[in-house]
Amino acid sequence: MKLISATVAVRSAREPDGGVAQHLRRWLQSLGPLAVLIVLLLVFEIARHNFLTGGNLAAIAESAAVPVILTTGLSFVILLGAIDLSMEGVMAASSMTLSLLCANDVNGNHWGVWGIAAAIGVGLAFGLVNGVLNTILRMPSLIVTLGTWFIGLGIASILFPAQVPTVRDPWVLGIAAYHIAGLSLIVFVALLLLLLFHLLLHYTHLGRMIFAVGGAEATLVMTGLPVPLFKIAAFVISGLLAGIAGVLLSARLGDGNANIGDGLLFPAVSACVLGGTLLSGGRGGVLQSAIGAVVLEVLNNGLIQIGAGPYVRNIISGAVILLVVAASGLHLRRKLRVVK
Amino acid sequence: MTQLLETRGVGKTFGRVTALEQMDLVLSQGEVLGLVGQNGSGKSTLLKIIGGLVQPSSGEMLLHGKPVRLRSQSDATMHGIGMVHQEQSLVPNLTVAENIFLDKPNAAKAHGLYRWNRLFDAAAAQLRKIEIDIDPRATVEDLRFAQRQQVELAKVLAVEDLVSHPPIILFDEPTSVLTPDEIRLLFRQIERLRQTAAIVFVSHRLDEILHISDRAVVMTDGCKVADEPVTALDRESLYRLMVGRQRTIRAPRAVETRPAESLTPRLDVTGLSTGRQVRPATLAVAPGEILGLLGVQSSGAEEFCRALFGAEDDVHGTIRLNGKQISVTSPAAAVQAGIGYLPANRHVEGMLKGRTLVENMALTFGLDYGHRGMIVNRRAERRVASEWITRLRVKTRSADARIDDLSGGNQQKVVLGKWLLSRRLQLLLLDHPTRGLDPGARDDLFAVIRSEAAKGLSVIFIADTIGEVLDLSDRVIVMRDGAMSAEYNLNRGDAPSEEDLVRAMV
Amino acid sequence: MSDQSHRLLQTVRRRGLSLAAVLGLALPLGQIGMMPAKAAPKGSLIIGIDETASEYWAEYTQGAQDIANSLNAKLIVVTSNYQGSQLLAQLGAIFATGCDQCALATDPSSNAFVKAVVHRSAMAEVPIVTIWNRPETIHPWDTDPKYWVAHTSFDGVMSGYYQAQALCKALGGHGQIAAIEGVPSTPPAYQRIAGLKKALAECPGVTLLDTEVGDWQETKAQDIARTWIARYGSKLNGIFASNDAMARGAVAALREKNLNGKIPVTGSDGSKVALDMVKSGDMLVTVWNDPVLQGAVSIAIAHAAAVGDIDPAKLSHAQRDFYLKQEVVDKSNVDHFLELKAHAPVYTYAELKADFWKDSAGQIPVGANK
Amino acid sequence: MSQSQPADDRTIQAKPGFAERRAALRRSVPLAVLILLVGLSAIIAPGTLSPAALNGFISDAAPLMILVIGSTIPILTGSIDLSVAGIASITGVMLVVLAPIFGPWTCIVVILLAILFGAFQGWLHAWLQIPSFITTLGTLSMLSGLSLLLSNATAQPLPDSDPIINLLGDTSFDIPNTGFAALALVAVLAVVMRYTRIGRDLFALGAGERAALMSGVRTVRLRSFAFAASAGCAALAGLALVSVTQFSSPTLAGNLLLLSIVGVVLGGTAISGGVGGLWAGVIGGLITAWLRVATVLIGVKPTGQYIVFGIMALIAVFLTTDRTKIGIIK
Repeated sequence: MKLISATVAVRSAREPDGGVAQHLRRWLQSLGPLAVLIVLLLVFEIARHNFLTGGNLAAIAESAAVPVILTTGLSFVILLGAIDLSMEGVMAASSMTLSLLCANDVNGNHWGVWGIAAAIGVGLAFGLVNGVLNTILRMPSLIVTLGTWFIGLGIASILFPAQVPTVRDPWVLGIAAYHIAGLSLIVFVALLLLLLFHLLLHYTHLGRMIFAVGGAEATLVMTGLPVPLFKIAAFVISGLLAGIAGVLLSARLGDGNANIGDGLLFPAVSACVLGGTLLSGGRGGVLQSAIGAVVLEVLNNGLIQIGAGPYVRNIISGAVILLVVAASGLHLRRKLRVVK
Repeated sequence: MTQLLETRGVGKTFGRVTALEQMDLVLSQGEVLGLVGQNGSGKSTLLKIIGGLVQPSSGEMLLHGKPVRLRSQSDATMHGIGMVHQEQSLVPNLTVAENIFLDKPNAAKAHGLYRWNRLFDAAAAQLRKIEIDIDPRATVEDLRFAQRQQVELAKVLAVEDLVSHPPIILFDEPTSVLTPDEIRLLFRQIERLRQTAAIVFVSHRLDEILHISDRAVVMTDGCKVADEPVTALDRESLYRLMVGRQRTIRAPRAVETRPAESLTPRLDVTGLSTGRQVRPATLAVAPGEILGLLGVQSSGAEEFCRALFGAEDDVHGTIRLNGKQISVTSPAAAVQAGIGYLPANRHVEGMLKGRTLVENMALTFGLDYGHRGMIVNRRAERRVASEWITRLRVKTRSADARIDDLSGGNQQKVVLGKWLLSRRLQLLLLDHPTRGLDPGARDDLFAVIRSEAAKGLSVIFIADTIGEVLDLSDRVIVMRDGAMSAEYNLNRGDAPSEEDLVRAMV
Repeated sequence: MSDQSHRLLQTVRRRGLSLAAVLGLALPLGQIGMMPAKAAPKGSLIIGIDETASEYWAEYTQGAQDIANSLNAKLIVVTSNYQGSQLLAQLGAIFATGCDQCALATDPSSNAFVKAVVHRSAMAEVPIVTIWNRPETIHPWDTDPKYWVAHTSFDGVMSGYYQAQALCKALGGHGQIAAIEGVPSTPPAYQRIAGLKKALAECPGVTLLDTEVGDWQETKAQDIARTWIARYGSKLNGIFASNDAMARGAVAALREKNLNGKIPVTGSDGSKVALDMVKSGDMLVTVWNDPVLQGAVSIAIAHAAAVGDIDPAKLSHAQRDFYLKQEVVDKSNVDHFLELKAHAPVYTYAELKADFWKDSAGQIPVGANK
Repeated sequence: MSQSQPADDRTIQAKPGFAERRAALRRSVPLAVLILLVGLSAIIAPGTLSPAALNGFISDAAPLMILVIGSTIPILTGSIDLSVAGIASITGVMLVVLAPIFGPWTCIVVILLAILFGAFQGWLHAWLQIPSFITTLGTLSMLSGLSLLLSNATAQPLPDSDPIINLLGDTSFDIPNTGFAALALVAVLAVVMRYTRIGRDLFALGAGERAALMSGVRTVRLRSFAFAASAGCAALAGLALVSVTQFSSPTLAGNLLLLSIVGVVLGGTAISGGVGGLWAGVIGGLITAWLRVATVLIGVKPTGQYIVFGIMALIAVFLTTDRTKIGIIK
């Protein structure tokens, strides 16, 4: 004993108390966005009494379906601490591919299901390129995906025939046309994907490692784990889901459209952050992000319902995003906290 | 004793630099090998090579007489080689269980699918093995530092079950961040492992080496200069072997040079409490006085210093500097008032990575050498920085080298220089300044601090070891649970024994 | 990171570079191959369009191409992607190489850029004909009159008026409709809404429930329509969409509730899909604006000024600022227009030259672009 | 955490100036890329370098360049400002709205307003500790809504008497004044960055925020400055834009946001912060402006322009990004 020098150790700036209290706090934090959602619903219901009608909720579900899919994919990349801006381009490309390969009114193709597969494959390929450029060539994801965004739009405009290709394929149209309990198949596809990728994130090695990369990438590299693979996988998932979203949207429109993804990216990013999937990575998950997406849809729908003009709508939704994010992060404020 | 591991002429070069030359080392079951050397003596490189983090550029490694190539840490793990890192190597946002099996296969993770309950059970077993009570479901970042350290240990010791033959455990300065109790636990584990495993133990604390290891290997400049049983060694001989020069004995202090009471204290703190430390602290520091703070991790010594520097949230109490009350709402405010702080975690809070020495040193007070303190004068800054680089004996190619390229000791010197080149620094807070420094570098540091104090700079100093406190301070205050539990004025000759201090601490 | 894997990364990266380079060069070269890069040759025809992936602009380009072929001149197409600054920059790049007897017909992409585009063209001494966008305050005869030969557009007010009238008739004089507007800063958008209001004034039984901005976009229109259906239910009797794309979106939303064909939808432009939907009954009417004609006429007039076949100074205001004719398409006459779609007439400079204003619907009235 | 090997003392004496020389080489890459680009397009389409052509190019490139220079400053601190294009657009609108009130001083007032807004936004981000990405995303949406409201979504002619706009729209020595404005801006900012505390602290913040904080850097104040500067530049860019169009529009700057981000990175400024600078901003702005017209110069057919631009940008970024100082690429 005498030989052991007394030491004083410095510890991480704020010592968590550990144990139950911590778990509880974490749990409550995860409920934050849900609370926001409920509040919004109530507010709009009070403002307009027929807001919480089945019809309107169904409408919200329909318009939330695709954003949920997009945020699910995006979440995987954001969990890395990276970002994927390419989705609008990817959707444009996959929409064009789909409408030109499935039975349509501009060319003789009728690949049917294979057309769908091909369109989704396009998304997958984009994800792969993003991942490789980011991890192997070590280019920042922000700029890589910005580039592939343009490339996606470019592919769409090269593929575009003289006229808007109308999809005739019953399979494709069926996705949007077939209804169960007043909801189109698209909604159920979204739910299925959400569940699927939630499980992937929490019950597979890959999912947990993607989660871990956002927490301590250097440690994983040092341990000798194939970190680049995990990262590429995350980008591939993001691309894949963007591809699927492109397919679903064209199915819903019944034609191929190069602007199909316009204005979906930034809401998706906001949704992730709203839901608690922080841009710094390693926090949150697909369910949280999905809630964020639903919040935005409810907000949008509600503002249309109460007759707010489009310009006012921009202002309000921007303000709400800021408020919610600020409020949910308030308890984390520290003098030495670094937020970029 | 069966021989487990042998390195034959293992060497390592980074670019044109030789970090390790022709290292022959034999490691046998049931022995603890103490490995010592100054920063940059190549011992950490050696450790990394054995741990699979670095591949040797020459020579070969034999495991049970069979040559092996370790491609990564997990590869080493699979061969039964585990390494306890100086900085924790845990993933903060994963559960304890996942961290324990991060680098190891486990039935509960087969085919990339997690069977959580089985994983938790397996982890619980590992934790039980080393008598730790932590919920394997807990997320690591929710744990206290001490708990995390234990998880780290459990993670490494889990290699035991991975291989049939005895494992090899490497400890890279594990004690530098531990409290006495934690060190005791660690040593108990090492004693337990001794029966079955081979252990390499690296530390700058010579008495720890002498205490725990059977054999000591001393390295300098990438070569082995001594390999002897500890029975043949003592602190002084070890020190000489490491540093290569006699230990500079502290100049005998002129007793009662500056009776602190006689003039207004440089710093006068009353009832200072932070969000975490409820019990308010009160103390005064005289100009030119070096005050040593001692205390175990929860004592609140760091919180006290960080609060003085405005780095703690919701701080209460009054702080007077030279009799005038100041409010340090932020580090910037503290700096304005003339308070400096040498952080314990220099990598995160001390140095600007990727920047040159000058840029690092001129960051805070460079403008004092500019025109009217408004316009930057790079030439002047450079001159002053270079002066300090020589004064602090920073080993560097030039003042424009990137700070990352320096060894820990020299980095620390540069960070200190950032504060010392100020003309208006009143009070300097040193938070574990010697962490990760070899004795040589530490003595350089102490020498400069003493001379600055002699010029009137007041210093508050949180020590790594009791030895350092007695070595440097004019006055020692022991803290326990955020309050002063004892005070000794070394100038008045009442030098406490280590027992007194430890008793006051715990 | 261990130095080995570091070195590995290095090599991989070096490979990656060459890979990226190959990829990067291969594709552009492929693109260039399709169109030899030269300084614009004498008498080139330049058109500025908003996007390539659009039926409307494809047909507009076709019309211009016809004229180019008939003159066997080179057609240079510039795409603004709805960004005036981009259009300016690219025109600048083309004029940079000097362009003798060139002619320009372009959509300035928004009112804000008309003056700049015209000026840039005038600086290069290239006659310009603008389409769609013109601020109320400036006209070809008062701004760079020597080079801004003419402005031509389709009468948005009439278009909206026709649609609304058709709705009114279809609803038997009373009911409630909702309108989806285009990008508000573009004249056609507010003109068509103005026409709607004008018609409703004459049809008091039909009231406007709601107006939303769909930015010309199919998807946005679909979301808006879906929300309306949920909100108004049976109260919604008809949907007025300011263009065919948004009409498509509206119909798609109706289809989700099997209401397509039951709730009449109107659009404008006369795109293929819209014509099909008029035929199938999903859409009530669309208004036929012939982009091929527009392309042919606009570039032809510009070229005429470039080669001196016409002298802008001698043209009347009605000739320099005019609407092209448009027609309402409903079930009765849809087949005729489908036929036109299938085999658009091939315009030649010679025949247009006979009378450039043959298909004019008259001068653009004052206040139309307010 | 840096991925470079933990070197030791002897490392230092061993490699004299090696790192420096490599760094210098790296810094010159963007310029090389620019020269290469211009050279190539000059070969393909001779006449691109004629004075008239260059003047046209300058007046087209100036707004983008100013925007890039502005966005560089927050990115140096590791933050990002997505609201620049929104500010540039609303500048024109404000100009029309406020002209009746402030007369000849409108431009100054508008720029000051922008700076105030930027400062507020920076403070919001730094003090409330909201990620800049989401902060500016929110303000971007609010700005676009506001400018549509104020302008009633229509393009309006500028007051033709405004002295500053006329000055910007004019040329001296046959060179567009917007070009000079950009240069002046660079000069002013360069002086600030080099000779005041601000510049040093900006880089410190980017290199290691915790360390900077613990060295007495006033991060909140600094962030406010960074965003104020970028907003001010955005406003100036907006003025440069309207000086050409002579009309204001709520969507004037449109997609310049994406181009400006591309520009910042092309100049060699690291998105992660701490690496780069104004000069990088200038080069990056020029490269981007050139890429925008290059597709036309080399005669890419319209449908291919998106792809070619995207790929060219990716290659340029690949060549110009300095990875040596960035540990982990996010």
